[in-house]
Amino acid sequence: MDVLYFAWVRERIGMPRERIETQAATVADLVDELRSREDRYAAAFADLSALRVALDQELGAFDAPLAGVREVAFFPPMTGG
Amino acid sequence: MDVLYFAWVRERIGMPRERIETQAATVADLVDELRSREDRYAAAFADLSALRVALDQELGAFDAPLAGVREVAFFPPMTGG
Amino acid sequence: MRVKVQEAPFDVADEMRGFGAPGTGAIVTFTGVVRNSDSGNLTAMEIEHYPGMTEAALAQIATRAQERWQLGDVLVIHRHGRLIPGEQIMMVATASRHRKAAFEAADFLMDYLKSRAPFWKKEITADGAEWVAARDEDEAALDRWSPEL
Amino acid sequence: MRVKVQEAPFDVADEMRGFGAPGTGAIVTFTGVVRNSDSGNLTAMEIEHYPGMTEAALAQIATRAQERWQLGDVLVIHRHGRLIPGEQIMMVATASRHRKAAFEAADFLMDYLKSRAPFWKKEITADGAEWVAARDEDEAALDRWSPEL
Repeated sequence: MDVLYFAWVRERIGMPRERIETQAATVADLVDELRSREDRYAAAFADLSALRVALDQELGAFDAPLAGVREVAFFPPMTGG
Repeated sequence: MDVLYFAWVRERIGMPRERIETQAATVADLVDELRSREDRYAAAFADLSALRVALDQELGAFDAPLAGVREVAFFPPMTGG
Repeated sequence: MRVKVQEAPFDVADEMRGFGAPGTGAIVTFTGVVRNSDSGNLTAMEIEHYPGMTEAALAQIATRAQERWQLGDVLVIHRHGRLIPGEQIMMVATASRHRKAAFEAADFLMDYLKSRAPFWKKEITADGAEWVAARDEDEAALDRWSPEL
Repeated sequence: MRVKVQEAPFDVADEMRGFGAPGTGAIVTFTGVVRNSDSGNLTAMEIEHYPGMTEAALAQIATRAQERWQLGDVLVIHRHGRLIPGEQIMMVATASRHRKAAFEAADFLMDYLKSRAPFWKKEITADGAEWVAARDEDEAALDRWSPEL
Protein backbone atom coordinates (compact mmCIF):
# COMPACT_ATOMS: atom_id res chain seq x y z
CA MET A 1 0.00 0.00 0.00
CA ASP A 2 1.27 3.49 -0.84
CA VAL A 3 1.12 5.90 2.08
CA LEU A 4 1.46 9.63 1.31
CA TYR A 5 2.12 12.56 3.61
CA PHE A 6 1.52 16.23 2.91
CA ALA A 7 2.35 19.59 4.49
CA TRP A 8 3.57 19.41 8.10
CA VAL A 9 2.76 15.68 8.30
CA ARG A 10 5.29 15.17 5.50
CA GLU A 11 7.79 17.41 7.28
CA ARG A 12 7.45 15.63 10.63
CA ILE A 13 7.78 12.18 9.10
CA GLY A 14 10.56 13.36 6.83
CA MET A 15 9.38 11.94 3.51
CA PRO A 16 6.51 12.45 1.08
CA ARG A 17 5.57 8.80 0.58
CA GLU A 18 6.49 5.23 1.36
CA ARG A 19 5.36 1.73 0.54
CA ILE A 20 3.98 -0.16 3.52
CA GLU A 21 3.02 -3.83 3.79
CA THR A 22 0.37 -3.98 6.47
CA GLN A 23 -2.38 -6.21 7.80
CA ALA A 24 -4.16 -3.21 9.40
CA ALA A 25 -7.92 -3.53 9.01
CA THR A 26 -8.77 0.18 9.29
CA VAL A 27 -7.07 3.55 8.92
CA ALA A 28 -6.97 3.82 12.71
CA ASP A 29 -5.16 0.48 12.92
CA LEU A 30 -2.63 1.68 10.37
CA VAL A 31 -2.10 4.86 12.38
CA ASP A 32 -1.46 2.81 15.54
CA GLU A 33 1.03 0.68 13.65
CA LEU A 34 2.87 3.77 12.34
CA ARG A 35 2.88 5.51 15.73
CA SER A 36 4.60 2.53 17.34
CA ARG A 37 7.39 2.59 14.78
CA GLU A 38 9.32 5.74 15.63
CA ASP A 39 9.00 9.03 17.46
CA ARG A 40 8.62 11.02 14.25
CA TYR A 41 5.47 9.04 13.38
CA ALA A 42 4.18 9.40 16.94
CA ALA A 43 4.74 13.16 16.61
CA ALA A 44 2.98 13.37 13.25
CA PHE A 45 -0.03 11.37 14.47
CA ALA A 46 -0.21 12.81 17.99
CA ASP A 47 -3.56 14.53 17.45
CA LEU A 48 -5.88 12.85 14.96
CA SER A 49 -8.40 15.69 15.21
CA ALA A 50 -5.78 17.86 13.46
CA LEU A 51 -5.49 15.35 10.60
CA ARG A 52 -7.45 14.33 7.54
CA VAL A 53 -7.17 11.13 5.56
CA ALA A 54 -7.85 10.26 1.93
CA LEU A 55 -8.37 6.71 0.66
CA ASP A 56 -7.53 6.28 -3.02
CA GLN A 57 -7.72 10.09 -3.36
CA GLU A 58 -11.16 10.50 -1.75
CA LEU A 59 -11.60 12.04 1.69
CA GLY A 60 -12.38 9.31 4.23
CA ALA A 61 -12.71 8.59 7.92
CA PHE A 62 -10.26 7.07 10.40
CA ASP A 63 -12.55 4.11 11.03
CA ALA A 64 -12.76 3.30 7.31
CA PRO A 65 -11.65 -0.23 6.28
CA LEU A 66 -8.45 -0.58 4.25
CA ALA A 67 -9.49 -3.67 2.29
CA GLY A 68 -8.83 -3.05 -1.40
CA VAL A 69 -7.34 0.40 -0.80
CA ARG A 70 -4.13 1.07 -2.74
CA GLU A 71 -3.25 4.59 -1.61
CA VAL A 72 -3.74 6.26 1.77
CA ALA A 73 -2.80 9.91 2.37
CA PHE A 74 -2.49 11.84 5.63
CA PHE A 75 -2.51 15.60 5.81
CA PRO A 76 -3.71 18.58 7.87
CA PRO A 77 -7.01 20.37 7.11
CA MET A 78 -6.81 21.89 3.65
CA THR A 79 -6.12 25.59 3.10
CA GLY A 80 -6.74 26.21 -0.58
CA GLY A 81 -8.42 29.16 -2.20
CA MET B 1 -39.59 74.03 -13.46
CA ASP B 2 -38.17 71.42 -15.83
CA VAL B 3 -40.28 68.27 -16.07
CA LEU B 4 -38.65 65.19 -17.60
CA TYR B 5 -40.20 61.95 -18.83
CA PHE B 6 -38.46 58.64 -19.45
CA ALA B 7 -39.24 55.29 -21.06
CA TRP B 8 -42.95 54.66 -21.70
CA VAL B 9 -43.94 57.81 -19.81
CA ARG B 10 -41.94 59.78 -22.39
CA GLU B 11 -43.53 57.80 -25.21
CA ARG B 12 -47.09 58.31 -23.96
CA ILE B 13 -46.63 62.04 -23.40
CA GLY B 14 -44.72 62.36 -26.65
CA MET B 15 -41.73 64.38 -25.51
CA PRO B 16 -38.72 63.93 -23.25
CA ARG B 17 -39.00 67.19 -21.32
CA GLU B 18 -40.85 70.45 -21.04
CA ARG B 19 -40.75 73.62 -19.00
CA ILE B 20 -43.82 74.11 -16.78
CA GLU B 21 -44.82 77.13 -14.73
CA THR B 22 -46.86 75.79 -11.85
CA GLN B 23 -48.13 76.71 -8.40
CA ALA B 24 -48.47 73.03 -7.43
CA ALA B 25 -47.41 72.50 -3.82
CA THR B 26 -46.54 68.81 -4.12
CA VAL B 27 -45.66 66.26 -6.78
CA ALA B 28 -49.19 64.86 -6.51
CA ASP B 29 -50.64 68.34 -7.19
CA LEU B 30 -48.42 68.65 -10.25
CA VAL B 31 -49.60 65.23 -11.47
CA ASP B 32 -53.26 66.32 -11.08
CA GLU B 33 -52.53 69.50 -13.02
CA LEU B 34 -50.86 67.52 -15.84
CA ARG B 35 -53.62 64.88 -15.97
CA SER B 36 -56.25 67.56 -16.49
CA ARG B 37 -54.35 68.99 -19.45
CA GLU B 38 -54.76 66.35 -22.13
CA ASP B 39 -55.57 62.67 -22.60
CA ARG B 40 -51.95 61.73 -23.23
CA TYR B 41 -51.02 63.03 -19.76
CA ALA B 42 -54.02 61.27 -18.22
CA ALA B 43 -52.84 58.05 -19.92
CA ALA B 44 -49.26 58.45 -18.71
CA PHE B 45 -50.32 59.17 -15.13
CA ALA B 46 -53.24 56.73 -14.97
CA ASP B 47 -51.60 54.47 -12.37
CA LEU B 48 -49.21 56.20 -9.98
CA SER B 49 -48.20 52.89 -8.42
CA ALA B 50 -46.52 52.08 -11.76
CA LEU B 51 -44.53 55.34 -11.64
CA ARG B 52 -41.50 56.70 -9.84
CA VAL B 53 -40.52 60.33 -9.38
CA ALA B 54 -37.18 62.05 -8.92
CA LEU B 55 -36.77 65.57 -7.51
CA ASP B 56 -33.58 67.28 -8.62
CA GLN B 57 -32.24 63.86 -9.63
CA GLU B 58 -32.96 62.12 -6.33
CA LEU B 59 -35.73 59.55 -5.94
CA GLY B 60 -38.66 61.08 -4.08
CA ALA B 61 -42.27 60.54 -3.08
CA PHE B 62 -45.50 61.75 -4.65
CA ASP B 63 -46.39 63.70 -1.53
CA ALA B 64 -43.06 65.55 -1.53
CA PRO B 65 -43.24 69.39 -1.62
CA LEU B 66 -42.06 71.13 -4.79
CA ALA B 67 -40.78 74.29 -3.12
CA GLY B 68 -37.27 75.02 -4.37
CA VAL B 69 -37.25 72.06 -6.76
CA ARG B 70 -35.90 72.85 -10.23
CA GLU B 71 -36.23 69.51 -11.99
CA VAL B 72 -38.91 66.82 -11.64
CA ALA B 73 -38.70 63.53 -13.54
CA PHE B 74 -41.35 60.84 -14.01
CA PHE B 75 -40.55 57.30 -15.10
CA PRO B 76 -41.48 53.64 -14.61
CA PRO B 77 -39.63 51.41 -12.11
CA MET B 78 -36.01 51.11 -13.19
CA THR B 79 -34.69 48.07 -15.02
CA GLY B 80 -30.92 48.45 -15.06
CA GLY B 81 -28.25 45.83 -14.55
CA MET C 1 -13.72 54.12 -6.82
CA ARG C 2 -14.60 54.49 -10.47
CA VAL C 3 -18.09 54.87 -11.98
CA LYS C 4 -18.67 55.10 -15.71
CA VAL C 5 -21.81 55.55 -17.81
CA GLN C 6 -21.09 55.13 -21.49
CA GLU C 7 -22.50 54.13 -24.85
CA ALA C 8 -19.26 52.48 -26.02
CA PRO C 9 -18.38 48.83 -25.32
CA PHE C 10 -15.90 48.14 -22.54
CA ASP C 11 -13.19 45.53 -22.19
CA VAL C 12 -13.17 43.80 -18.81
CA ALA C 13 -9.42 43.11 -18.97
CA ASP C 14 -8.63 46.76 -19.73
CA GLU C 15 -10.90 47.96 -16.94
CA MET C 16 -9.38 45.55 -14.43
CA ARG C 17 -5.77 46.56 -15.09
CA GLY C 18 -4.42 47.95 -11.84
CA PHE C 19 -7.69 47.25 -10.02
CA GLY C 20 -7.31 46.57 -6.32
CA ALA C 21 -5.08 48.03 -3.64
CA PRO C 22 -2.20 46.92 -1.44
CA GLY C 23 -3.69 44.24 0.81
CA THR C 24 -6.21 42.98 -1.72
CA GLY C 25 -6.74 39.24 -1.38
CA ALA C 26 -10.02 38.81 -3.25
CA ILE C 27 -11.48 40.33 -6.41
CA VAL C 28 -15.02 39.64 -7.59
CA THR C 29 -16.39 40.76 -10.94
CA PHE C 30 -19.91 40.58 -12.31
CA THR C 31 -20.56 41.09 -16.00
CA GLY C 32 -24.06 41.43 -17.41
CA VAL C 33 -24.64 40.25 -20.97
CA VAL C 34 -27.63 40.94 -23.26
CA ARG C 35 -29.41 37.60 -23.20
CA ASN C 36 -31.55 36.59 -26.13
CA SER C 37 -35.24 35.93 -25.49
CA ASP C 38 -36.35 32.34 -25.00
CA SER C 39 -37.62 32.28 -28.54
CA GLY C 40 -34.30 33.70 -29.77
CA ASN C 41 -35.99 36.55 -31.64
CA LEU C 42 -34.38 39.53 -29.90
CA THR C 43 -32.96 41.99 -32.42
CA ALA C 44 -31.63 44.53 -29.97
CA MET C 45 -31.90 45.90 -26.47
CA GLU C 46 -32.23 49.66 -26.15
CA ILE C 47 -31.17 51.16 -22.86
CA GLU C 48 -32.41 54.61 -21.94
CA HIS C 49 -31.01 56.48 -18.95
CA TYR C 50 -31.27 59.80 -17.11
CA PRO C 51 -28.02 61.69 -17.74
CA GLY C 52 -26.79 63.36 -14.58
CA MET C 53 -28.93 61.35 -12.20
CA THR C 54 -27.44 58.10 -13.49
CA GLU C 55 -23.87 59.02 -12.58
CA ALA C 56 -24.98 60.35 -9.20
CA ALA C 57 -27.02 57.23 -8.43
CA LEU C 58 -24.16 54.86 -9.35
CA ALA C 59 -21.68 56.87 -7.28
CA GLN C 60 -24.10 56.83 -4.35
CA ILE C 61 -24.58 53.06 -4.58
CA ALA C 62 -20.81 52.49 -4.81
CA THR C 63 -20.24 54.78 -1.83
CA ARG C 64 -22.77 52.84 0.24
CA ALA C 65 -20.95 49.62 -0.58
CA GLN C 66 -17.69 51.20 0.56
CA GLU C 67 -19.27 52.36 3.81
CA ARG C 68 -20.66 48.92 4.52
CA TRP C 69 -17.68 46.70 3.57
CA GLN C 70 -13.94 47.22 3.73
CA LEU C 71 -13.20 47.54 0.04
CA GLY C 72 -9.83 48.29 -1.49
CA ASP C 73 -11.48 49.25 -4.76
CA VAL C 74 -14.88 49.45 -6.49
CA LEU C 75 -15.73 49.76 -10.17
CA VAL C 76 -19.13 50.21 -11.82
CA ILE C 77 -19.67 50.52 -15.58
CA HIS C 78 -23.10 50.68 -17.23
CA ARG C 79 -23.78 51.18 -20.91
CA HIS C 80 -26.75 52.82 -22.61
CA GLY C 81 -27.95 52.94 -26.22
CA ARG C 82 -28.61 50.07 -28.61
CA LEU C 83 -27.02 46.70 -27.81
CA ILE C 84 -27.34 43.34 -29.53
CA PRO C 85 -27.59 39.88 -27.90
CA GLY C 86 -24.25 38.71 -26.56
CA GLU C 87 -22.97 42.25 -25.92
CA GLN C 88 -21.83 43.24 -22.44
CA ILE C 89 -24.27 45.67 -20.78
CA MET C 90 -22.52 46.42 -17.53
CA MET C 91 -20.01 45.27 -14.95
CA VAL C 92 -19.14 45.75 -11.32
CA ALA C 93 -15.92 44.78 -9.57
CA THR C 94 -14.95 44.76 -5.91
CA ALA C 95 -11.60 44.22 -4.21
CA SER C 96 -11.21 43.35 -0.56
CA ARG C 97 -8.89 41.58 1.85
CA HIS C 98 -11.28 38.67 2.22
CA ARG C 99 -13.64 36.85 -0.13
CA LYS C 100 -16.81 37.34 1.89
CA ALA C 101 -16.72 41.13 1.70
CA ALA C 102 -15.86 41.10 -2.02
CA PHE C 103 -18.75 38.72 -2.81
CA GLU C 104 -21.31 40.49 -0.66
CA ALA C 105 -20.43 43.94 -1.93
CA ALA C 106 -20.67 42.85 -5.59
CA ASP C 107 -24.03 41.19 -4.90
CA PHE C 108 -25.23 44.37 -3.13
CA LEU C 109 -24.09 46.61 -6.00
CA MET C 110 -26.00 44.47 -8.50
CA ASP C 111 -29.21 44.48 -6.47
CA TYR C 112 -29.10 48.26 -6.14
CA LEU C 113 -28.14 48.86 -9.75
CA LYS C 114 -31.10 46.79 -10.91
CA SER C 115 -33.73 48.77 -9.08
CA ARG C 116 -32.23 52.11 -8.03
CA ALA C 117 -30.19 53.35 -10.98
CA PRO C 118 -32.23 55.20 -13.64
CA PHE C 119 -31.94 52.82 -16.60
CA TRP C 120 -34.81 51.42 -18.63
CA LYS C 121 -34.54 48.53 -21.05
CA LYS C 122 -36.59 48.06 -24.19
CA GLU C 123 -36.56 44.82 -26.13
CA ILE C 124 -36.70 45.11 -29.90
CA THR C 125 -37.94 42.08 -31.82
CA ALA C 126 -39.27 41.52 -35.33
CA ASP C 127 -42.74 41.76 -33.76
CA GLY C 128 -42.16 45.20 -32.28
CA ALA C 129 -40.70 46.86 -29.22
CA GLU C 130 -41.56 46.36 -25.57
CA TRP C 131 -40.34 47.97 -22.34
CA VAL C 132 -38.96 45.41 -19.90
CA ALA C 133 -41.13 45.33 -16.78
CA ALA C 134 -39.49 45.59 -13.36
CA ARG C 135 -39.69 42.29 -11.51
CA ASP C 136 -41.08 42.05 -7.99
CA GLU C 137 -38.21 39.73 -7.04
CA ASP C 138 -35.67 42.40 -7.95
CA GLU C 139 -37.33 44.86 -5.60
CA ALA C 140 -37.63 42.15 -2.94
CA ALA C 141 -33.90 41.39 -3.29
CA LEU C 142 -33.17 44.81 -1.74
CA ASP C 143 -34.71 43.68 1.54
CA ARG C 144 -31.72 41.41 2.05
CA TRP C 145 -29.62 44.51 2.66
CA SER C 146 -32.04 46.19 5.01
CA PRO C 147 -31.73 48.65 6.79
CA GLU C 148 -30.26 50.14 3.57
CA LEU C 149 -32.97 51.82 1.46
CA MET D 1 -16.56 22.93 -17.56
CA ARG D 2 -12.83 23.48 -17.28
CA VAL D 3 -10.60 22.69 -14.28
CA LYS D 4 -6.89 23.45 -14.24
CA VAL D 5 -4.15 22.86 -11.66
CA GLN D 6 -0.93 24.51 -12.65
CA GLU D 7 2.28 26.09 -11.42
CA ALA D 8 2.32 28.77 -14.12
CA PRO D 9 0.57 32.13 -13.77
CA PHE D 10 -2.74 32.58 -15.58
CA ASP D 11 -4.27 35.57 -17.30
CA VAL D 12 -7.90 36.15 -16.40
CA ALA D 13 -8.69 37.77 -19.76
CA ASP D 14 -7.19 34.85 -21.71
CA GLU D 15 -9.07 32.34 -19.59
CA MET D 16 -12.37 34.18 -20.00
CA ARG D 17 -12.21 34.37 -23.80
CA GLY D 18 -15.20 32.42 -25.11
CA PHE D 19 -16.46 31.72 -21.58
CA GLY D 20 -20.22 31.34 -21.29
CA ALA D 21 -22.80 29.76 -23.52
CA PRO D 22 -25.75 30.85 -25.66
CA GLY D 23 -28.27 32.22 -23.18
CA THR D 24 -25.67 33.52 -20.72
CA GLY D 25 -26.84 36.73 -19.05
CA ALA D 26 -24.52 36.86 -16.03
CA ILE D 27 -20.86 36.05 -15.49
CA VAL D 28 -19.22 36.13 -12.07
CA THR D 29 -15.49 35.76 -11.51
CA PHE D 30 -13.55 35.44 -8.29
CA THR D 31 -9.79 35.91 -8.27
CA GLY D 32 -7.66 35.13 -5.22
CA VAL D 33 -4.47 37.13 -4.75
CA VAL D 34 -1.53 36.44 -2.41
CA ARG D 35 -2.06 39.03 0.29
CA ASN D 36 0.87 40.29 2.28
CA SER D 37 0.83 39.74 6.04
CA ASP D 38 -0.34 42.62 8.23
CA SER D 39 3.29 43.41 9.04
CA GLY D 40 4.15 43.31 5.33
CA ASN D 41 6.97 40.81 5.84
CA LEU D 42 5.75 37.97 3.62
CA THR D 43 8.48 36.84 1.23
CA ALA D 44 6.52 34.11 -0.50
CA MET D 45 3.60 31.72 -0.24
CA GLU D 46 4.34 28.10 -1.03
CA ILE D 47 1.39 25.99 -2.10
CA GLU D 48 1.63 22.22 -1.86
CA HIS D 49 -1.00 19.97 -3.38
CA TYR D 50 -1.86 16.31 -3.95
CA PRO D 51 -1.43 15.59 -7.66
CA GLY D 52 -4.24 13.42 -8.94
CA MET D 53 -6.57 14.01 -6.03
CA THR D 54 -6.47 17.78 -6.61
CA GLU D 55 -7.83 17.56 -10.16
CA ALA D 56 -10.47 15.03 -9.09
CA ALA D 57 -11.58 17.17 -6.12
CA LEU D 58 -11.87 20.34 -8.22
CA ALA D 59 -13.82 18.51 -10.91
CA GLN D 60 -16.13 17.05 -8.27
CA ILE D 61 -16.75 20.46 -6.69
CA ALA D 62 -17.44 22.02 -10.11
CA THR D 63 -19.81 19.16 -10.99
CA ARG D 64 -21.73 19.68 -7.76
CA ALA D 65 -22.15 23.34 -8.61
CA GLN D 66 -23.48 22.39 -12.04
CA GLU D 67 -25.94 19.94 -10.49
CA ARG D 68 -27.20 22.56 -8.07
CA TRP D 69 -27.46 25.61 -10.32
CA GLN D 70 -28.22 26.05 -14.00
CA LEU D 71 -24.81 27.05 -15.24
CA GLY D 72 -23.85 27.66 -18.84
CA ASP D 73 -20.16 27.35 -17.95
CA VAL D 74 -17.80 26.82 -15.01
CA LEU D 75 -14.08 27.44 -14.74
CA VAL D 76 -11.72 26.65 -11.85
CA ILE D 77 -7.97 27.35 -11.90
CA HIS D 78 -5.68 26.82 -8.90
CA ARG D 79 -1.92 27.28 -8.85
CA HIS D 80 0.68 25.53 -6.74
CA GLY D 81 4.35 26.19 -6.09
CA ARG D 82 6.03 29.39 -4.87
CA LEU D 83 4.10 32.64 -5.26
CA ILE D 84 4.95 36.17 -4.15
CA PRO D 85 2.60 38.79 -2.67
CA GLY D 86 0.36 40.32 -5.32
CA GLU D 87 0.39 37.22 -7.53
CA GLN D 88 -2.88 35.54 -8.47
CA ILE D 89 -3.35 32.18 -6.71
CA MET D 90 -6.59 30.97 -8.20
CA MET D 91 -9.82 31.91 -9.91
CA VAL D 92 -13.31 30.60 -10.45
CA ALA D 93 -15.85 31.78 -13.00
CA THR D 94 -19.51 30.94 -13.47
CA ALA D 95 -21.94 31.78 -16.27
CA SER D 96 -25.69 31.58 -15.94
CA ARG D 97 -28.88 33.05 -17.33
CA HIS D 98 -29.49 35.04 -14.15
CA ARG D 99 -27.25 36.79 -11.66
CA LYS D 100 -28.41 34.94 -8.55
CA ALA D 101 -27.28 31.54 -9.81
CA ALA D 102 -23.95 32.91 -11.04
CA PHE D 103 -23.22 34.59 -7.69
CA GLU D 104 -24.30 31.67 -5.53
CA ALA D 105 -22.40 29.10 -7.56
CA ALA D 106 -19.17 31.15 -7.43
CA ASP D 107 -19.56 31.60 -3.69
CA PHE D 108 -20.20 27.85 -3.28
CA LEU D 109 -17.15 26.95 -5.38
CA MET D 110 -14.94 29.16 -3.23
CA ASP D 111 -16.21 27.73 0.05
CA TYR D 112 -15.58 24.17 -1.15
CA LEU D 113 -12.21 24.96 -2.68
CA LYS D 114 -11.05 26.45 0.61
CA SER D 115 -11.76 23.40 2.73
CA ARG D 116 -12.20 20.41 0.42
CA ALA D 117 -9.52 20.68 -2.24
CA PRO D 118 -6.10 19.27 -1.20
CA PHE D 119 -3.97 22.40 -1.12
CA TRP D 120 -1.82 23.56 1.79
CA LYS D 121 -0.33 27.01 2.11
CA LYS D 122 2.94 27.84 3.81
CA GLU D 123 3.96 31.43 4.55
CA ILE D 124 7.62 32.26 4.13
CA THR D 125 8.92 35.30 5.99
CA ALA D 126 12.38 36.52 7.01
CA ASP D 127 11.65 34.93 10.40
CA GLY D 128 10.99 31.48 8.99
CA ALA D 129 8.22 29.41 7.46
CA GLU D 130 4.81 28.56 8.86
CA TRP D 131 1.93 26.43 7.60
CA VAL D 132 -1.31 28.39 7.36
CA ALA D 133 -3.85 26.99 9.80
CA ALA D 134 -7.34 26.14 8.61
CA ARG D 135 -9.89 28.57 10.00
CA ASP D 136 -13.01 27.39 11.80
CA GLU D 137 -15.04 29.98 9.92
CA ASP D 138 -14.03 28.45 6.59
CA GLU D 139 -15.30 25.05 7.71
CA ALA D 140 -18.45 26.68 9.12
CA ALA D 141 -19.06 28.42 5.78
CA LEU D 142 -19.82 25.02 4.25
CA ASP D 143 -22.90 24.68 6.44
CA ARG D 144 -24.55 27.39 4.36
CA TRP D 145 -24.78 24.89 1.50
CA SER D 146 -26.10 22.01 3.56
CA PRO D 147 -27.20 19.31 2.75
CA GLU D 148 -24.08 19.27 0.53
CA LEU D 149 -21.10 17.72 2.31
